[in-house]
Amino acid sequence: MKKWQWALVSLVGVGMIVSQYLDFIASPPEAQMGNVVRIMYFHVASAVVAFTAFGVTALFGIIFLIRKKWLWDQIARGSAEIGLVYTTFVLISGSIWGDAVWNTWWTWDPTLTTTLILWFLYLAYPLLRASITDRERAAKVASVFGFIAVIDVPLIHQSVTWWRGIHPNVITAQGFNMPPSMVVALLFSFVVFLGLYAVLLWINTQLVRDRDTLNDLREQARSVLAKYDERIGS
Amino acid sequence: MRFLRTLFAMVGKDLRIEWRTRQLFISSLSFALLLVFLMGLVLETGAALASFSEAGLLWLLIMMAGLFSLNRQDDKERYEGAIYGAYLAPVDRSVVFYARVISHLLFVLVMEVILVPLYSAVLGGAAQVSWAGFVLVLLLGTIGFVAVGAMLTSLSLTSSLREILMPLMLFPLAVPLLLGTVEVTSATLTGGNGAVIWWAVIAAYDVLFLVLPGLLYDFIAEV
Amino acid sequence: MRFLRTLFAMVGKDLRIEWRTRQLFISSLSFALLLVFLMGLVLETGAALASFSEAGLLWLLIMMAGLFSLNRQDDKERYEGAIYGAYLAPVDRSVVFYARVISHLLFVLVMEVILVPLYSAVLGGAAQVSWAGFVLVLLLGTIGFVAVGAMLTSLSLTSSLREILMPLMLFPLAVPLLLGTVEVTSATLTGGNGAVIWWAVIAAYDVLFLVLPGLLYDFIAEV
Amino acid sequence: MRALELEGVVKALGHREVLHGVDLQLDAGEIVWLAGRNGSGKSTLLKVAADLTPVTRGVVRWFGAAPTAHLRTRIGVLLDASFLYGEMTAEENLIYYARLYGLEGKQKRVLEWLERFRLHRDRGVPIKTFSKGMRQRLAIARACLHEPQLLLLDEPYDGLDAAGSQILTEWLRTLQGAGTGVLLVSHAVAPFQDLTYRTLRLEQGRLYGGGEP
Amino acid sequence: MRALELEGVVKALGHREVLHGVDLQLDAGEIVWLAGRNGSGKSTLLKVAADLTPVTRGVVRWFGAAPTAHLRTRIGVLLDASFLYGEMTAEENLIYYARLYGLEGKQKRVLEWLERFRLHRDRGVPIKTFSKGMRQRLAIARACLHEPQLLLLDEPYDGLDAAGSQILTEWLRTLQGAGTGVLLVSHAVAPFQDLTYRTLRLEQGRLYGGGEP
Ligand code: HEM
Ligand SMILES: Nc1ncnc2c1ncn2[C@@H]1O[C@H](COP(=O)(O)OP(=O)(O)OP(=O)(O)O)[C@@H](O)[C@H]1O
Ligand SMILES: Nc1ncnc2c1ncn2[C@@H]1O[C@H](COP(=O)(O)OP(=O)(O)OP(=O)(O)O)[C@@H](O)[C@H]1O
Ligand SMILES: [Mg+2]
Ligand SMILES: [Mg+2]
Repeated sequence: MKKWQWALVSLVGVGMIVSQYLDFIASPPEAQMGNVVRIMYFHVASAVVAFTAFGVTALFGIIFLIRKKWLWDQIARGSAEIGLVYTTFVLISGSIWGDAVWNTWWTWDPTLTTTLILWFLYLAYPLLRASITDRERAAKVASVFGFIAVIDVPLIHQSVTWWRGIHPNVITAQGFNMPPSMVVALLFSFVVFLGLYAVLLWINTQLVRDRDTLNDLREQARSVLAKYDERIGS
Repeated sequence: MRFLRTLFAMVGKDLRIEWRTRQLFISSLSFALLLVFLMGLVLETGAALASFSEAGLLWLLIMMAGLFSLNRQDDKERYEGAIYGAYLAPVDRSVVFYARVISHLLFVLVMEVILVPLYSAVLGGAAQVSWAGFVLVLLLGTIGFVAVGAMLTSLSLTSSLREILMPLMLFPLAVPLLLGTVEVTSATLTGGNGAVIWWAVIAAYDVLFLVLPGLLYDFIAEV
Repeated sequence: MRFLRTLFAMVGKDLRIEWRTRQLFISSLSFALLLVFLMGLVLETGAALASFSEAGLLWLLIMMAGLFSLNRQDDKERYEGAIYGAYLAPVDRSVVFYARVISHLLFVLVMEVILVPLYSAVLGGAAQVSWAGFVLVLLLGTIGFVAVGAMLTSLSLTSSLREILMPLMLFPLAVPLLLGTVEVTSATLTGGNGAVIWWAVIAAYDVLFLVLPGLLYDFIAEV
Repeated sequence: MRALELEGVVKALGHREVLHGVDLQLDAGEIVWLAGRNGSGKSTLLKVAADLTPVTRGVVRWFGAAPTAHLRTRIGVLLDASFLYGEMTAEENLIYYARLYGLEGKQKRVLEWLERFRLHRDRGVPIKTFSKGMRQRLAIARACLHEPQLLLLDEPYDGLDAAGSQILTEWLRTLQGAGTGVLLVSHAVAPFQDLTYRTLRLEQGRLYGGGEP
Repeated sequence: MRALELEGVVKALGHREVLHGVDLQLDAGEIVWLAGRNGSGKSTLLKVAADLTPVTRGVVRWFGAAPTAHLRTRIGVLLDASFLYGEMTAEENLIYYARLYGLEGKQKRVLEWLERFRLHRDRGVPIKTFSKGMRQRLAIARACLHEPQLLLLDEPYDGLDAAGSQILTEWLRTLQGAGTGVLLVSHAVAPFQDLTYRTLRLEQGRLYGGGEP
């Protein structure tokens, strides 16, 4: 790793520790929910990461369609995997939270429903890819699919306003409906989570790329051997 | 002109094959009917369903049956690579998408004509239905659903898991549509006409998924 | 001996392909999960289902997901006529049937291990389940269903009516079995163990459809 | 006139680069026999030339221009798969393709083709009952129906009996006279030996035998 | 010894009688080339002889007896379809068939076959990516793996390049020496010209050229 990469990783690490302090000690318990509210910092920040990840997937998918460079596709692929993981986090943390305050861990609230859809869509994404043998076509198809699937993200965000459900909506155009120390903790967790996402994306893209390179090399070795065979044979 | 002529040729071909074998139709319909029957059986509804559940199950059924036949129809194109023959036609390749939408729409609509009355007979409890709204939402909902499905079959054409991935992609993508149609249908079943916002969602779906694939088709049509 | 060896070879082959394309399993499973959620969505059950309906929907789900994967597994054999390769093996051809039952059974059982808990979490309302009975009926019911399905895929393998035959025959043939399993499952969900007569129906199904196709296979296996 | 031109065509399938920079020129009225070992990439080359799969790098030109929908009227393609519908009869299949190409006098032309390949007696049965050779005959008819000016054929002689091969060779001769360029992939040479053709060899994804006419 | 015997075999497909009473004898160590026009019923004859489809009337005998499961160890069949699994690799496919036949020393024998047909470099890729000729090579290996004493081949040379054809012909020669009877359907004669064989013609479902050896 280069120096700046070490720096970034360390920064995120320190940020995470600070963030724990803000989440669990510096910010106050909520009036009705009490300490349970602290799930929010993880819950909402995970949602932000998931949305960002899918945005990145869609974006780099489109870039790949226009400029056929494998790196763009590899970024899209790497990002989708992270997004799936973080959507799972949102679902789990939301369920835990819901169990505490709604007395049920799942209802068919629009926000919850659309989030679940998002999870299914990005579960299908790698499956679709893996089931197409032709690499280039797989990349194209996944790009188009990623582009269509990302429509669900604004849908989730708007679901709160369009269809009244029971899922809270505290971040509005008017600002945050909460005490300033909570806002600070929340915003800080956004920054830290996005930093973590950046690191993860970087590592994962590397991984995806190495896998591709490995396969390339394997093929090259095979073709060298085949050529050798042919010379021996004739 | 040439586009339309090709479109008609393709739809005509689908109808001809369908008419020849009637196979797809019979199997999809029987599949749907059996589902109706089984649902009636397991839900043990002497008690009528809530109008929302009634509408919801109806749409689930339509989608399941539609999906089943979409998969099958697609097989026919893949047998001996006939779809590539269509790609050789001297028109924009999106014609394949539109032909698929039309054939499939016809197919599902005819199925609904038989399925819906039967469904209401077995599971329905609605007394005063506003028919115009009901039929309209059935039509628009089906269009949206078929369009999404046709787009996805094109996408997953070369996927070895096509058949099973279809529902996995189709249902999530169609859920907002499903929610809309179910809300509206449920309203029409009790004599209302549904909220404007839901009609808007349905209409938006129809337009979006009829236009978008046409534009994106060149990216996905290549073999 | 040779029969068993061939049986293992065939099941091994199925598992290998399955393992290679794990995606099939994952997608079938997600399909089933999706259905659970869709049903939850349209049935809007804050209120828990009656235990009979709960059991019924569960079995419908298992059958749907099973049917999808059965079809898909079958496709694999028909691609390049691989099934005829199996018919060339120097053992009684019924081995093909039994291999199919075993592979498919494994597949569906593994799916159930994941599906059933999730289903109960989303739609279940049962408090005191008699577990032994529940697991046993799940196992026996699945065996019966898989056996019927495997017989029908063999029957209709070369029939151009295959697509019609499958749903048209599978569901009616499976209805008595379904009734039995639903009755028993529903009983186990409320702590009971179900009537003996239903257990007998299920057992009879299992035996009948495991033995009969084995005997009749030579009549139906011919290409 | 140049019917087909490939310039530096690279095509990767999966992680394997199947074609490593192929240059090929095919003139009107010329028949090029493309030979090569199994797995050397001939079929892939044909698919690329037919614009049925995109190049990874490089350029394909039909009649001097980039492939467009409109130019597809002028090319005919026969690949490994027949592109036919098993449930339709021979006649219906051809009429369908005639419609796709917007041909005039469909009925007559289709019958002509069926007769040419001695399929007219079987024109009324769904082709899924056809034998291998009969299907191949019909597939050739399908590819040639609109009398293309550029014809791409992947092992057209496979499955054909002596009579069928002769019919095909005659037809190729006619086409050549009419100025059609033909790119012919085949392992058998015997059936078209007495045509005038130029030979190219594809070896490990590279073309040998002179790209220039 | 008589490897294969058909006696008055009639076979109807749908409403069409494809074979009208075929008598055929094939001795051990003999190669019979079965020729005939497209659609004359050669493939159907082979399927009947392989006991993959029942006769409508008439009798099929393998080594003098009615076909039984046990006798299937001694026959090898190659039809139009390859009988292979696209998702499995070349090696896995062959090993699977070796298991079905209960062969000893599977691994070694499979590798031998892959090397014989120059497929060993590609033995690790799922065969759905194989080219036509590569798949045909593998299908032949599949049919011959257990060194059958009666071999039924439907157009085995289709799709094979010169090298592949030569390998096959060599193998047929070896088999002949070892006393295997081969029934060979093919439209091409060139590849096996220098073998000793007897010719039969199927015409409109009837066999000509002398049913007796
Ligand atoms: C499984 C259940 C849940 C899921 C799937 C879920 C999902 C989400 C998603 C996707 C977001 C981001 C929305 C956006 O930014 O537009 C979000 C935000 C949020 N969630 Fe949840 N959530 C769940 C349960 C809960 C519960 C039980 C609570 C607390 C009562 C909660 C409180 C919040 C808050 C306060 C926000 C930020 C609100 C805003 O963006 O205005 N969530 N949730
Ligand atoms: N999806 C894929 N992934 C990897 N390799 C592939 C894929 N598809 C094809 N190939 C490889 O590409 C090569 C070229 O195949 P192609 O079908 O073009 O050969 P060909 O020259 O037509 O051979 P044949 O004479 O056997 O028909 C083969 O080696 C094949 O294994
Ligand atoms: N199901 C069916 N119904 C009616 N006719 C059929 C059916 N299947 C095959 N046929 C006919 O049987 C005849 C023989 O077919 P077969 O495949 O045996 O021919 P073949 O000699 O192998 O020809 P080729 O040289 O083209 O491979 C053909 O005329 C075909 O049309
Ligand atoms: Mg080829
Ligand atoms: Mg034949």
